[in-house]
Amino acid sequence: MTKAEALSSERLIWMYAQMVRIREFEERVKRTFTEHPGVMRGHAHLGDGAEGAIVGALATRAEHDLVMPSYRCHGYPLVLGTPARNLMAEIYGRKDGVCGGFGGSMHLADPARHFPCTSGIIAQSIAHATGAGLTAQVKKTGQVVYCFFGDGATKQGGFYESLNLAAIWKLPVVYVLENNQYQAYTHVSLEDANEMAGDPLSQKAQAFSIPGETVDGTHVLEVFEAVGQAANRARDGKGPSLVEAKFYRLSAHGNAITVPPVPTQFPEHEAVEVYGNKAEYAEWKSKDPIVKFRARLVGNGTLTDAAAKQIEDRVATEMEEAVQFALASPLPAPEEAVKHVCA
Amino acid sequence: MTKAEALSSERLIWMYAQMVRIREFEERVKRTFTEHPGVMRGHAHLGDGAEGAIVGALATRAEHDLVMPSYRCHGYPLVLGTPARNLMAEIYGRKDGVCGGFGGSMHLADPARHFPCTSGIIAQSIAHATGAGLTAQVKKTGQVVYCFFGDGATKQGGFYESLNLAAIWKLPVVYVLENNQYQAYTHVSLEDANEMAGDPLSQKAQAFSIPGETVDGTHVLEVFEAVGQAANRARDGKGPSLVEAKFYRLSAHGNAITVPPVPTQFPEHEAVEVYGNKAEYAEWKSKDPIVKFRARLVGNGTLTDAAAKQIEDRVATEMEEAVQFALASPLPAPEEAVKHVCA
Amino acid sequence: MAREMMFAEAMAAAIMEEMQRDPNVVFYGQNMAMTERDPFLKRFGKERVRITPISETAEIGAGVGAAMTGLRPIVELYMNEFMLVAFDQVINEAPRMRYMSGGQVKVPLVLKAGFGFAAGWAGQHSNCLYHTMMGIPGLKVAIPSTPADAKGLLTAAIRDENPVVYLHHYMLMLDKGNVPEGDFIVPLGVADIKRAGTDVTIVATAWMVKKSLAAAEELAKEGVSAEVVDPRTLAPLDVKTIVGSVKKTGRLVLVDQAPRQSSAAAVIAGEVAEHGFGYLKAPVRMVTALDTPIPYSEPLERYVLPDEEKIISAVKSVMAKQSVGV
Amino acid sequence: MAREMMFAEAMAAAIMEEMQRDPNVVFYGQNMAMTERDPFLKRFGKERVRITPISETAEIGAGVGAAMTGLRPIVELYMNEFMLVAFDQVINEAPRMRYMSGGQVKVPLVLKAGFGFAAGWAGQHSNCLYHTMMGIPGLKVAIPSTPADAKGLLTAAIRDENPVVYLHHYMLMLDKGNVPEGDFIVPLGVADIKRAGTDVTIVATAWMVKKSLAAAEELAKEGVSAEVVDPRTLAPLDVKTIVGSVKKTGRLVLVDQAPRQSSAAAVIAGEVAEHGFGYLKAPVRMVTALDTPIPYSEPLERYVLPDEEKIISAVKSVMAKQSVGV
Ligand SMILES: Cc1ncc(C[n+]2csc(CCOP(=O)(O)OP(=O)(O)O)c2C)c(N)n1
Ligand SMILES: Cc1ncc(C[n+]2csc(CCOP(=O)(O)OP(=O)(O)O)c2C)c(N)n1
Ligand SMILES: [Mg+2]
Ligand SMILES: [Mg+2]
Repeated sequence: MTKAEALSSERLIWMYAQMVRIREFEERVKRTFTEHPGVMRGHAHLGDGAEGAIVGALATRAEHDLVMPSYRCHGYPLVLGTPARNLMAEIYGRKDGVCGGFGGSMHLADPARHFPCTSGIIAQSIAHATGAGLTAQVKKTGQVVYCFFGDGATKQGGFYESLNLAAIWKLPVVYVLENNQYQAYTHVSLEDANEMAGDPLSQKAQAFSIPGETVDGTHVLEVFEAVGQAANRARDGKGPSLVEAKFYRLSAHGNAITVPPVPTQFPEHEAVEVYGNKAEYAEWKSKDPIVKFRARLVGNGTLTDAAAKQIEDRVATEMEEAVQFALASPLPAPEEAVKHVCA
Repeated sequence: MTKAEALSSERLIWMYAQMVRIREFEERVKRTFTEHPGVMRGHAHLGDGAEGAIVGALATRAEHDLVMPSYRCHGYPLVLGTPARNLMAEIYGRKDGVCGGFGGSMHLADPARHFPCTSGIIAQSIAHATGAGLTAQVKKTGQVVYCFFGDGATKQGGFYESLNLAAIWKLPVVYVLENNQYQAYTHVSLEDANEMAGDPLSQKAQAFSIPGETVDGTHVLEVFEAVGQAANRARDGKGPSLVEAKFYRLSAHGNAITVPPVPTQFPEHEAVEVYGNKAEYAEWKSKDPIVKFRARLVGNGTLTDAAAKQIEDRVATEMEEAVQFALASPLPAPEEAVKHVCA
Repeated sequence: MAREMMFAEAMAAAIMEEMQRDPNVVFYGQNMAMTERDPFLKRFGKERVRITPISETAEIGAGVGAAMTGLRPIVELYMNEFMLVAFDQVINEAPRMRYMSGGQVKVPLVLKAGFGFAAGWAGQHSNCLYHTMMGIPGLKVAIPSTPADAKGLLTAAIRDENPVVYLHHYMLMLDKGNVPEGDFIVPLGVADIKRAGTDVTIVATAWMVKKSLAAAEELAKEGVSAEVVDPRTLAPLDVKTIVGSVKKTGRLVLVDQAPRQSSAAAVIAGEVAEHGFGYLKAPVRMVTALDTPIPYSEPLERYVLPDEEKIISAVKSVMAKQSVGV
Repeated sequence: MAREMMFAEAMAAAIMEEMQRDPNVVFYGQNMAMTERDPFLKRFGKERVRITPISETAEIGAGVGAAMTGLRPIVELYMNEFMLVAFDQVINEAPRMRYMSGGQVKVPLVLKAGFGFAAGWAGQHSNCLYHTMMGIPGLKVAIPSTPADAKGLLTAAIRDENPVVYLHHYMLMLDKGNVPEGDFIVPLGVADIKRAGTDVTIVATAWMVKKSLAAAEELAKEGVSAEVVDPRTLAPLDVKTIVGSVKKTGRLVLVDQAPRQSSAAAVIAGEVAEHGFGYLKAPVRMVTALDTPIPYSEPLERYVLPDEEKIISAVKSVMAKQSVGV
């Protein structure tokens, strides 16, 4: 089933709730920088704006399918069922974090929920996902691997090598290119030859003669349909596809890079902070995937305003609880650090 | 001037002579394995079969243009004017070699003749050539860089990264993909997704929205026209192009890999030696670019049989002299080895 | 004439001055020079100052090719880990070209990268990878610990005719110090005695120099006089100065932020075991990171890294040995 | 039960037996298993035995991903240099995943590569790059010197739950030796004394073990009894056995085919400087390649590499020191 029209109200509402959960989770991570200064270390990257791509894609998933994004990874495990509190605790560096405080924001993991581990080095996890596809194929598990990565990552050699390998071996992988218009501070028009020529980035699929499609990533159901088709193709043994979801990251790339003891902070989006281009930001902000989907669901009667509000409130409570849980969770004991080096 | 019809007889004859020189040089390298056992060390790769691609491309070159191939590099400097004897001496590991015996077959260099240095690691020299294009652009030298590499190299990430960089910066580089059907023992149909789908490898250019064209690499004038156009484009500041020349390597990938003291040898072509496919080999052998070009030139009266024979004899003498020179050249003094580490 | 500036400013000054001096110097990397306000872009223009895609193999490889053909590129790489996706270019291309060509080409290339960011960047962004680049013939590695060295070494690196990896420690970026103005070079291959002492030699680089100096102050209070030697470049390595110091003090502690067997400390200890053995009154001691990847959470991260306390206790342990017995 | 076989056969036997034993073991790489005659392909089929494109990042990275999700890949890489284009996967992905996930995933992956081909392969194909992979927490490095170790270590590597780089020396491929049949493991992290002796310890790996043993025979004729220790794995490094030998002999010569400061020898010397100092009667001596890339021409190549003669003269020089003075 890949047709959006065939989705039940229940499923649509579930999708909406997941989008709201991602957004609220990211808001709470962002607020940590001011509400609980000193808690956040390193580099945290938020997925607000990507909710349509993440949920649209993952809504096509079968229970055992694998999900392998890169360092901007908070949203996916939320959808897979990892408790928000354990994710938050990880980002806060606590003992109750999903990785016991060893991984942090860039390296969330919950393999039991089909979310192995992520990489912070650009495009490297695309190769890992390709290998997960190999496992599925060799062991005939019927799994599809959902591989997410950014527009910037398509400039890294490993992306191309992986797609070729998946294509020649017909691996069951869906490559979801999250084109959020920026790699850190660099607009895609400054670094991508397709974009410069006015062509879609999904055209890169032609280098491997596999399907490549570009969809509106602010429209969760468009993503759902395109990724659903690609997933079916993968499940049918026909190999990989590239789906480009075009949307906009609504927060800055990540917290500002500071040298201790200067505390970490979360800046404005680069469009505003670096380029002073408020118009660009405002335009995309008006296409907020959550606002759009809510309007649609309320508009067609799937959801009442009150029901939507109820979801939002429930999510707010869930995330508040997650923050409190994380704050209350102890830091790991220092000596723990020597564990987990080898299996 | 990029039209083959506009080429003077003199120039056509020069092209033919260069092709014959490459072939004879490679034949002599190959014969070394039996005629002078023990002389050849390491791994030598021959360019026989590629003469149409090499000479067709280099005939479009302006005097100051740079030439940057990879480890299969004997042919190019011959065309650029590096004396055959110094190239042969290098391959023989002698003091009078172009690199004094430091480089060997895979690392010929003659920067004074616009042939900087090659790399033996797949696709890495594609990035070097791209950087040479940067030099030409920044220093406004008007140079075009001719970058040669194999079909196998298009499976390496650095190839894609380089083409994107050249495309967004509009670097004056012509990327000549020598599709000789094999990467070592692997037929291109076993490792390239375009090929598997029945598409040309030049389609990879679409990943960067640059021109990509496939031509018959056994037809020197077809290569001349396509590369000439690409070079003009580069010279006009319009950026890089990808030209795929399809032909067949007529010798094995390289000498058999042996462990000393087992002497090195030169095996049959993989089609025969590994796959037992004599038909494939015979078919391509019948398209020998030199035989084809000779027939054409003799056919249209540019060259008489006698004149062709004269060229061939002159070349045979030249290469015999090169072998004798190399054999007579002393080995470098051991203590020389510590030179040239740093500038 | 010197001026107080931050480490980061000192690096910028070196690049600025060298670009001014030599039109062949170009400077490029990811996420730099994005707007017209960028001082480099303003001064040197879009040809010489460029923003690159996330393509380290092409970035560094193009640097090698550009350097072979007449430019002097400085490639901004941000973190030493990001070189790994292009590591062939770093250790098997840039430093080999000159030799393989029999001395015909040269590769004046600077690869600039930060490292060691012990601030919660976790397993893949906080590493000290210099050991992978040591001992590669043809490749130089600079690793400053002060703003003055930052400028002097970077200037030397840009003027050098060979590939130089220039590694700056992220935890030092805001440190201030006096930096000579104008032409100022710290030659590659010359160690610096950051603090003179007589009882024990401490060899350390980058952030660890700072920690070692702090430890030395503490030790002074207890009557132990520590000499702190900063090699400043790990390739070439100034073994002579290090052994000279050991000759004077008879004791050696090596402090390194990397795990023990991937540290510069181990290599230096090896050199001293050969060239300074006769001067040693006690076994050398290495104070390094524990053998773990870098964990995210602060108490874990702190636990695995060397600190003042660990340095002090190592120094005390070598001071306790009065003879060669162990 | 043992059978005489060549080094290359011993490796093939290990892979064959482990693939037979465990259906999760897969084996892939470039230019292998091309025809139906291939014994691995014949026995295990196209799913488990695959030919790959020249895409090391995808090959190794897919290995990491496959290992995390239930396979046990063996990736054939041919030459250690070819890992460099994908080096992030080798040292910053494979060994980090388990730790970053807080122990949740494991990465049972074998990266098999030859090295050190001192036969005219010149600057980019003859290197010994093991030092770049030493001391990386979570990464193991095996480096056999005999056919028996080749099989035993490879079997151990395939069964290990962690990423293991398995390095085989090209100059040893045709060497013959007795190899135990069936289940035979050489545990990772256990050095082997290849020749017992009392006067001097020689530590060497791979091809250098052979050269050191030959040198030891020569030395024996002159009354010098050399003990030759082969670490067999460089990570984990069996410092205990090495120091134990030094305790017995009081003298240490390290032989390494890599240039000095990128050698395993330097790291081992550093360990002994800390843990075996009190046993040393003379400075350690390193016999390594000279500080040059590997040249093509035979006399040049021979000149820069360690050989029997250099080993013998190093041993004699440490034997000449009767006390700790230098
Ligand atoms: C090999 C490598 N180079 C550089 C970086 C630094 N870096 C971290 S995130 C990032 C931007 C990635 O952009 P994109 O792929 O579009 O993903 P997004 O952050 O937009 O989700 C960069 C350059 C890195 N992590 N790895
Ligand atoms: C990164 C890397 N991987 C593997 C090799 C081994 N290798 C040497 S030549 C070659 C085949 C290259 O084929 P192709 O690019 O088609 O060029 P051709 O030899 O056909 O001219 C391979 C795989 C290498 N040199 N570098
Ligand atoms: Mg992006
Ligand atoms: Mg080929």
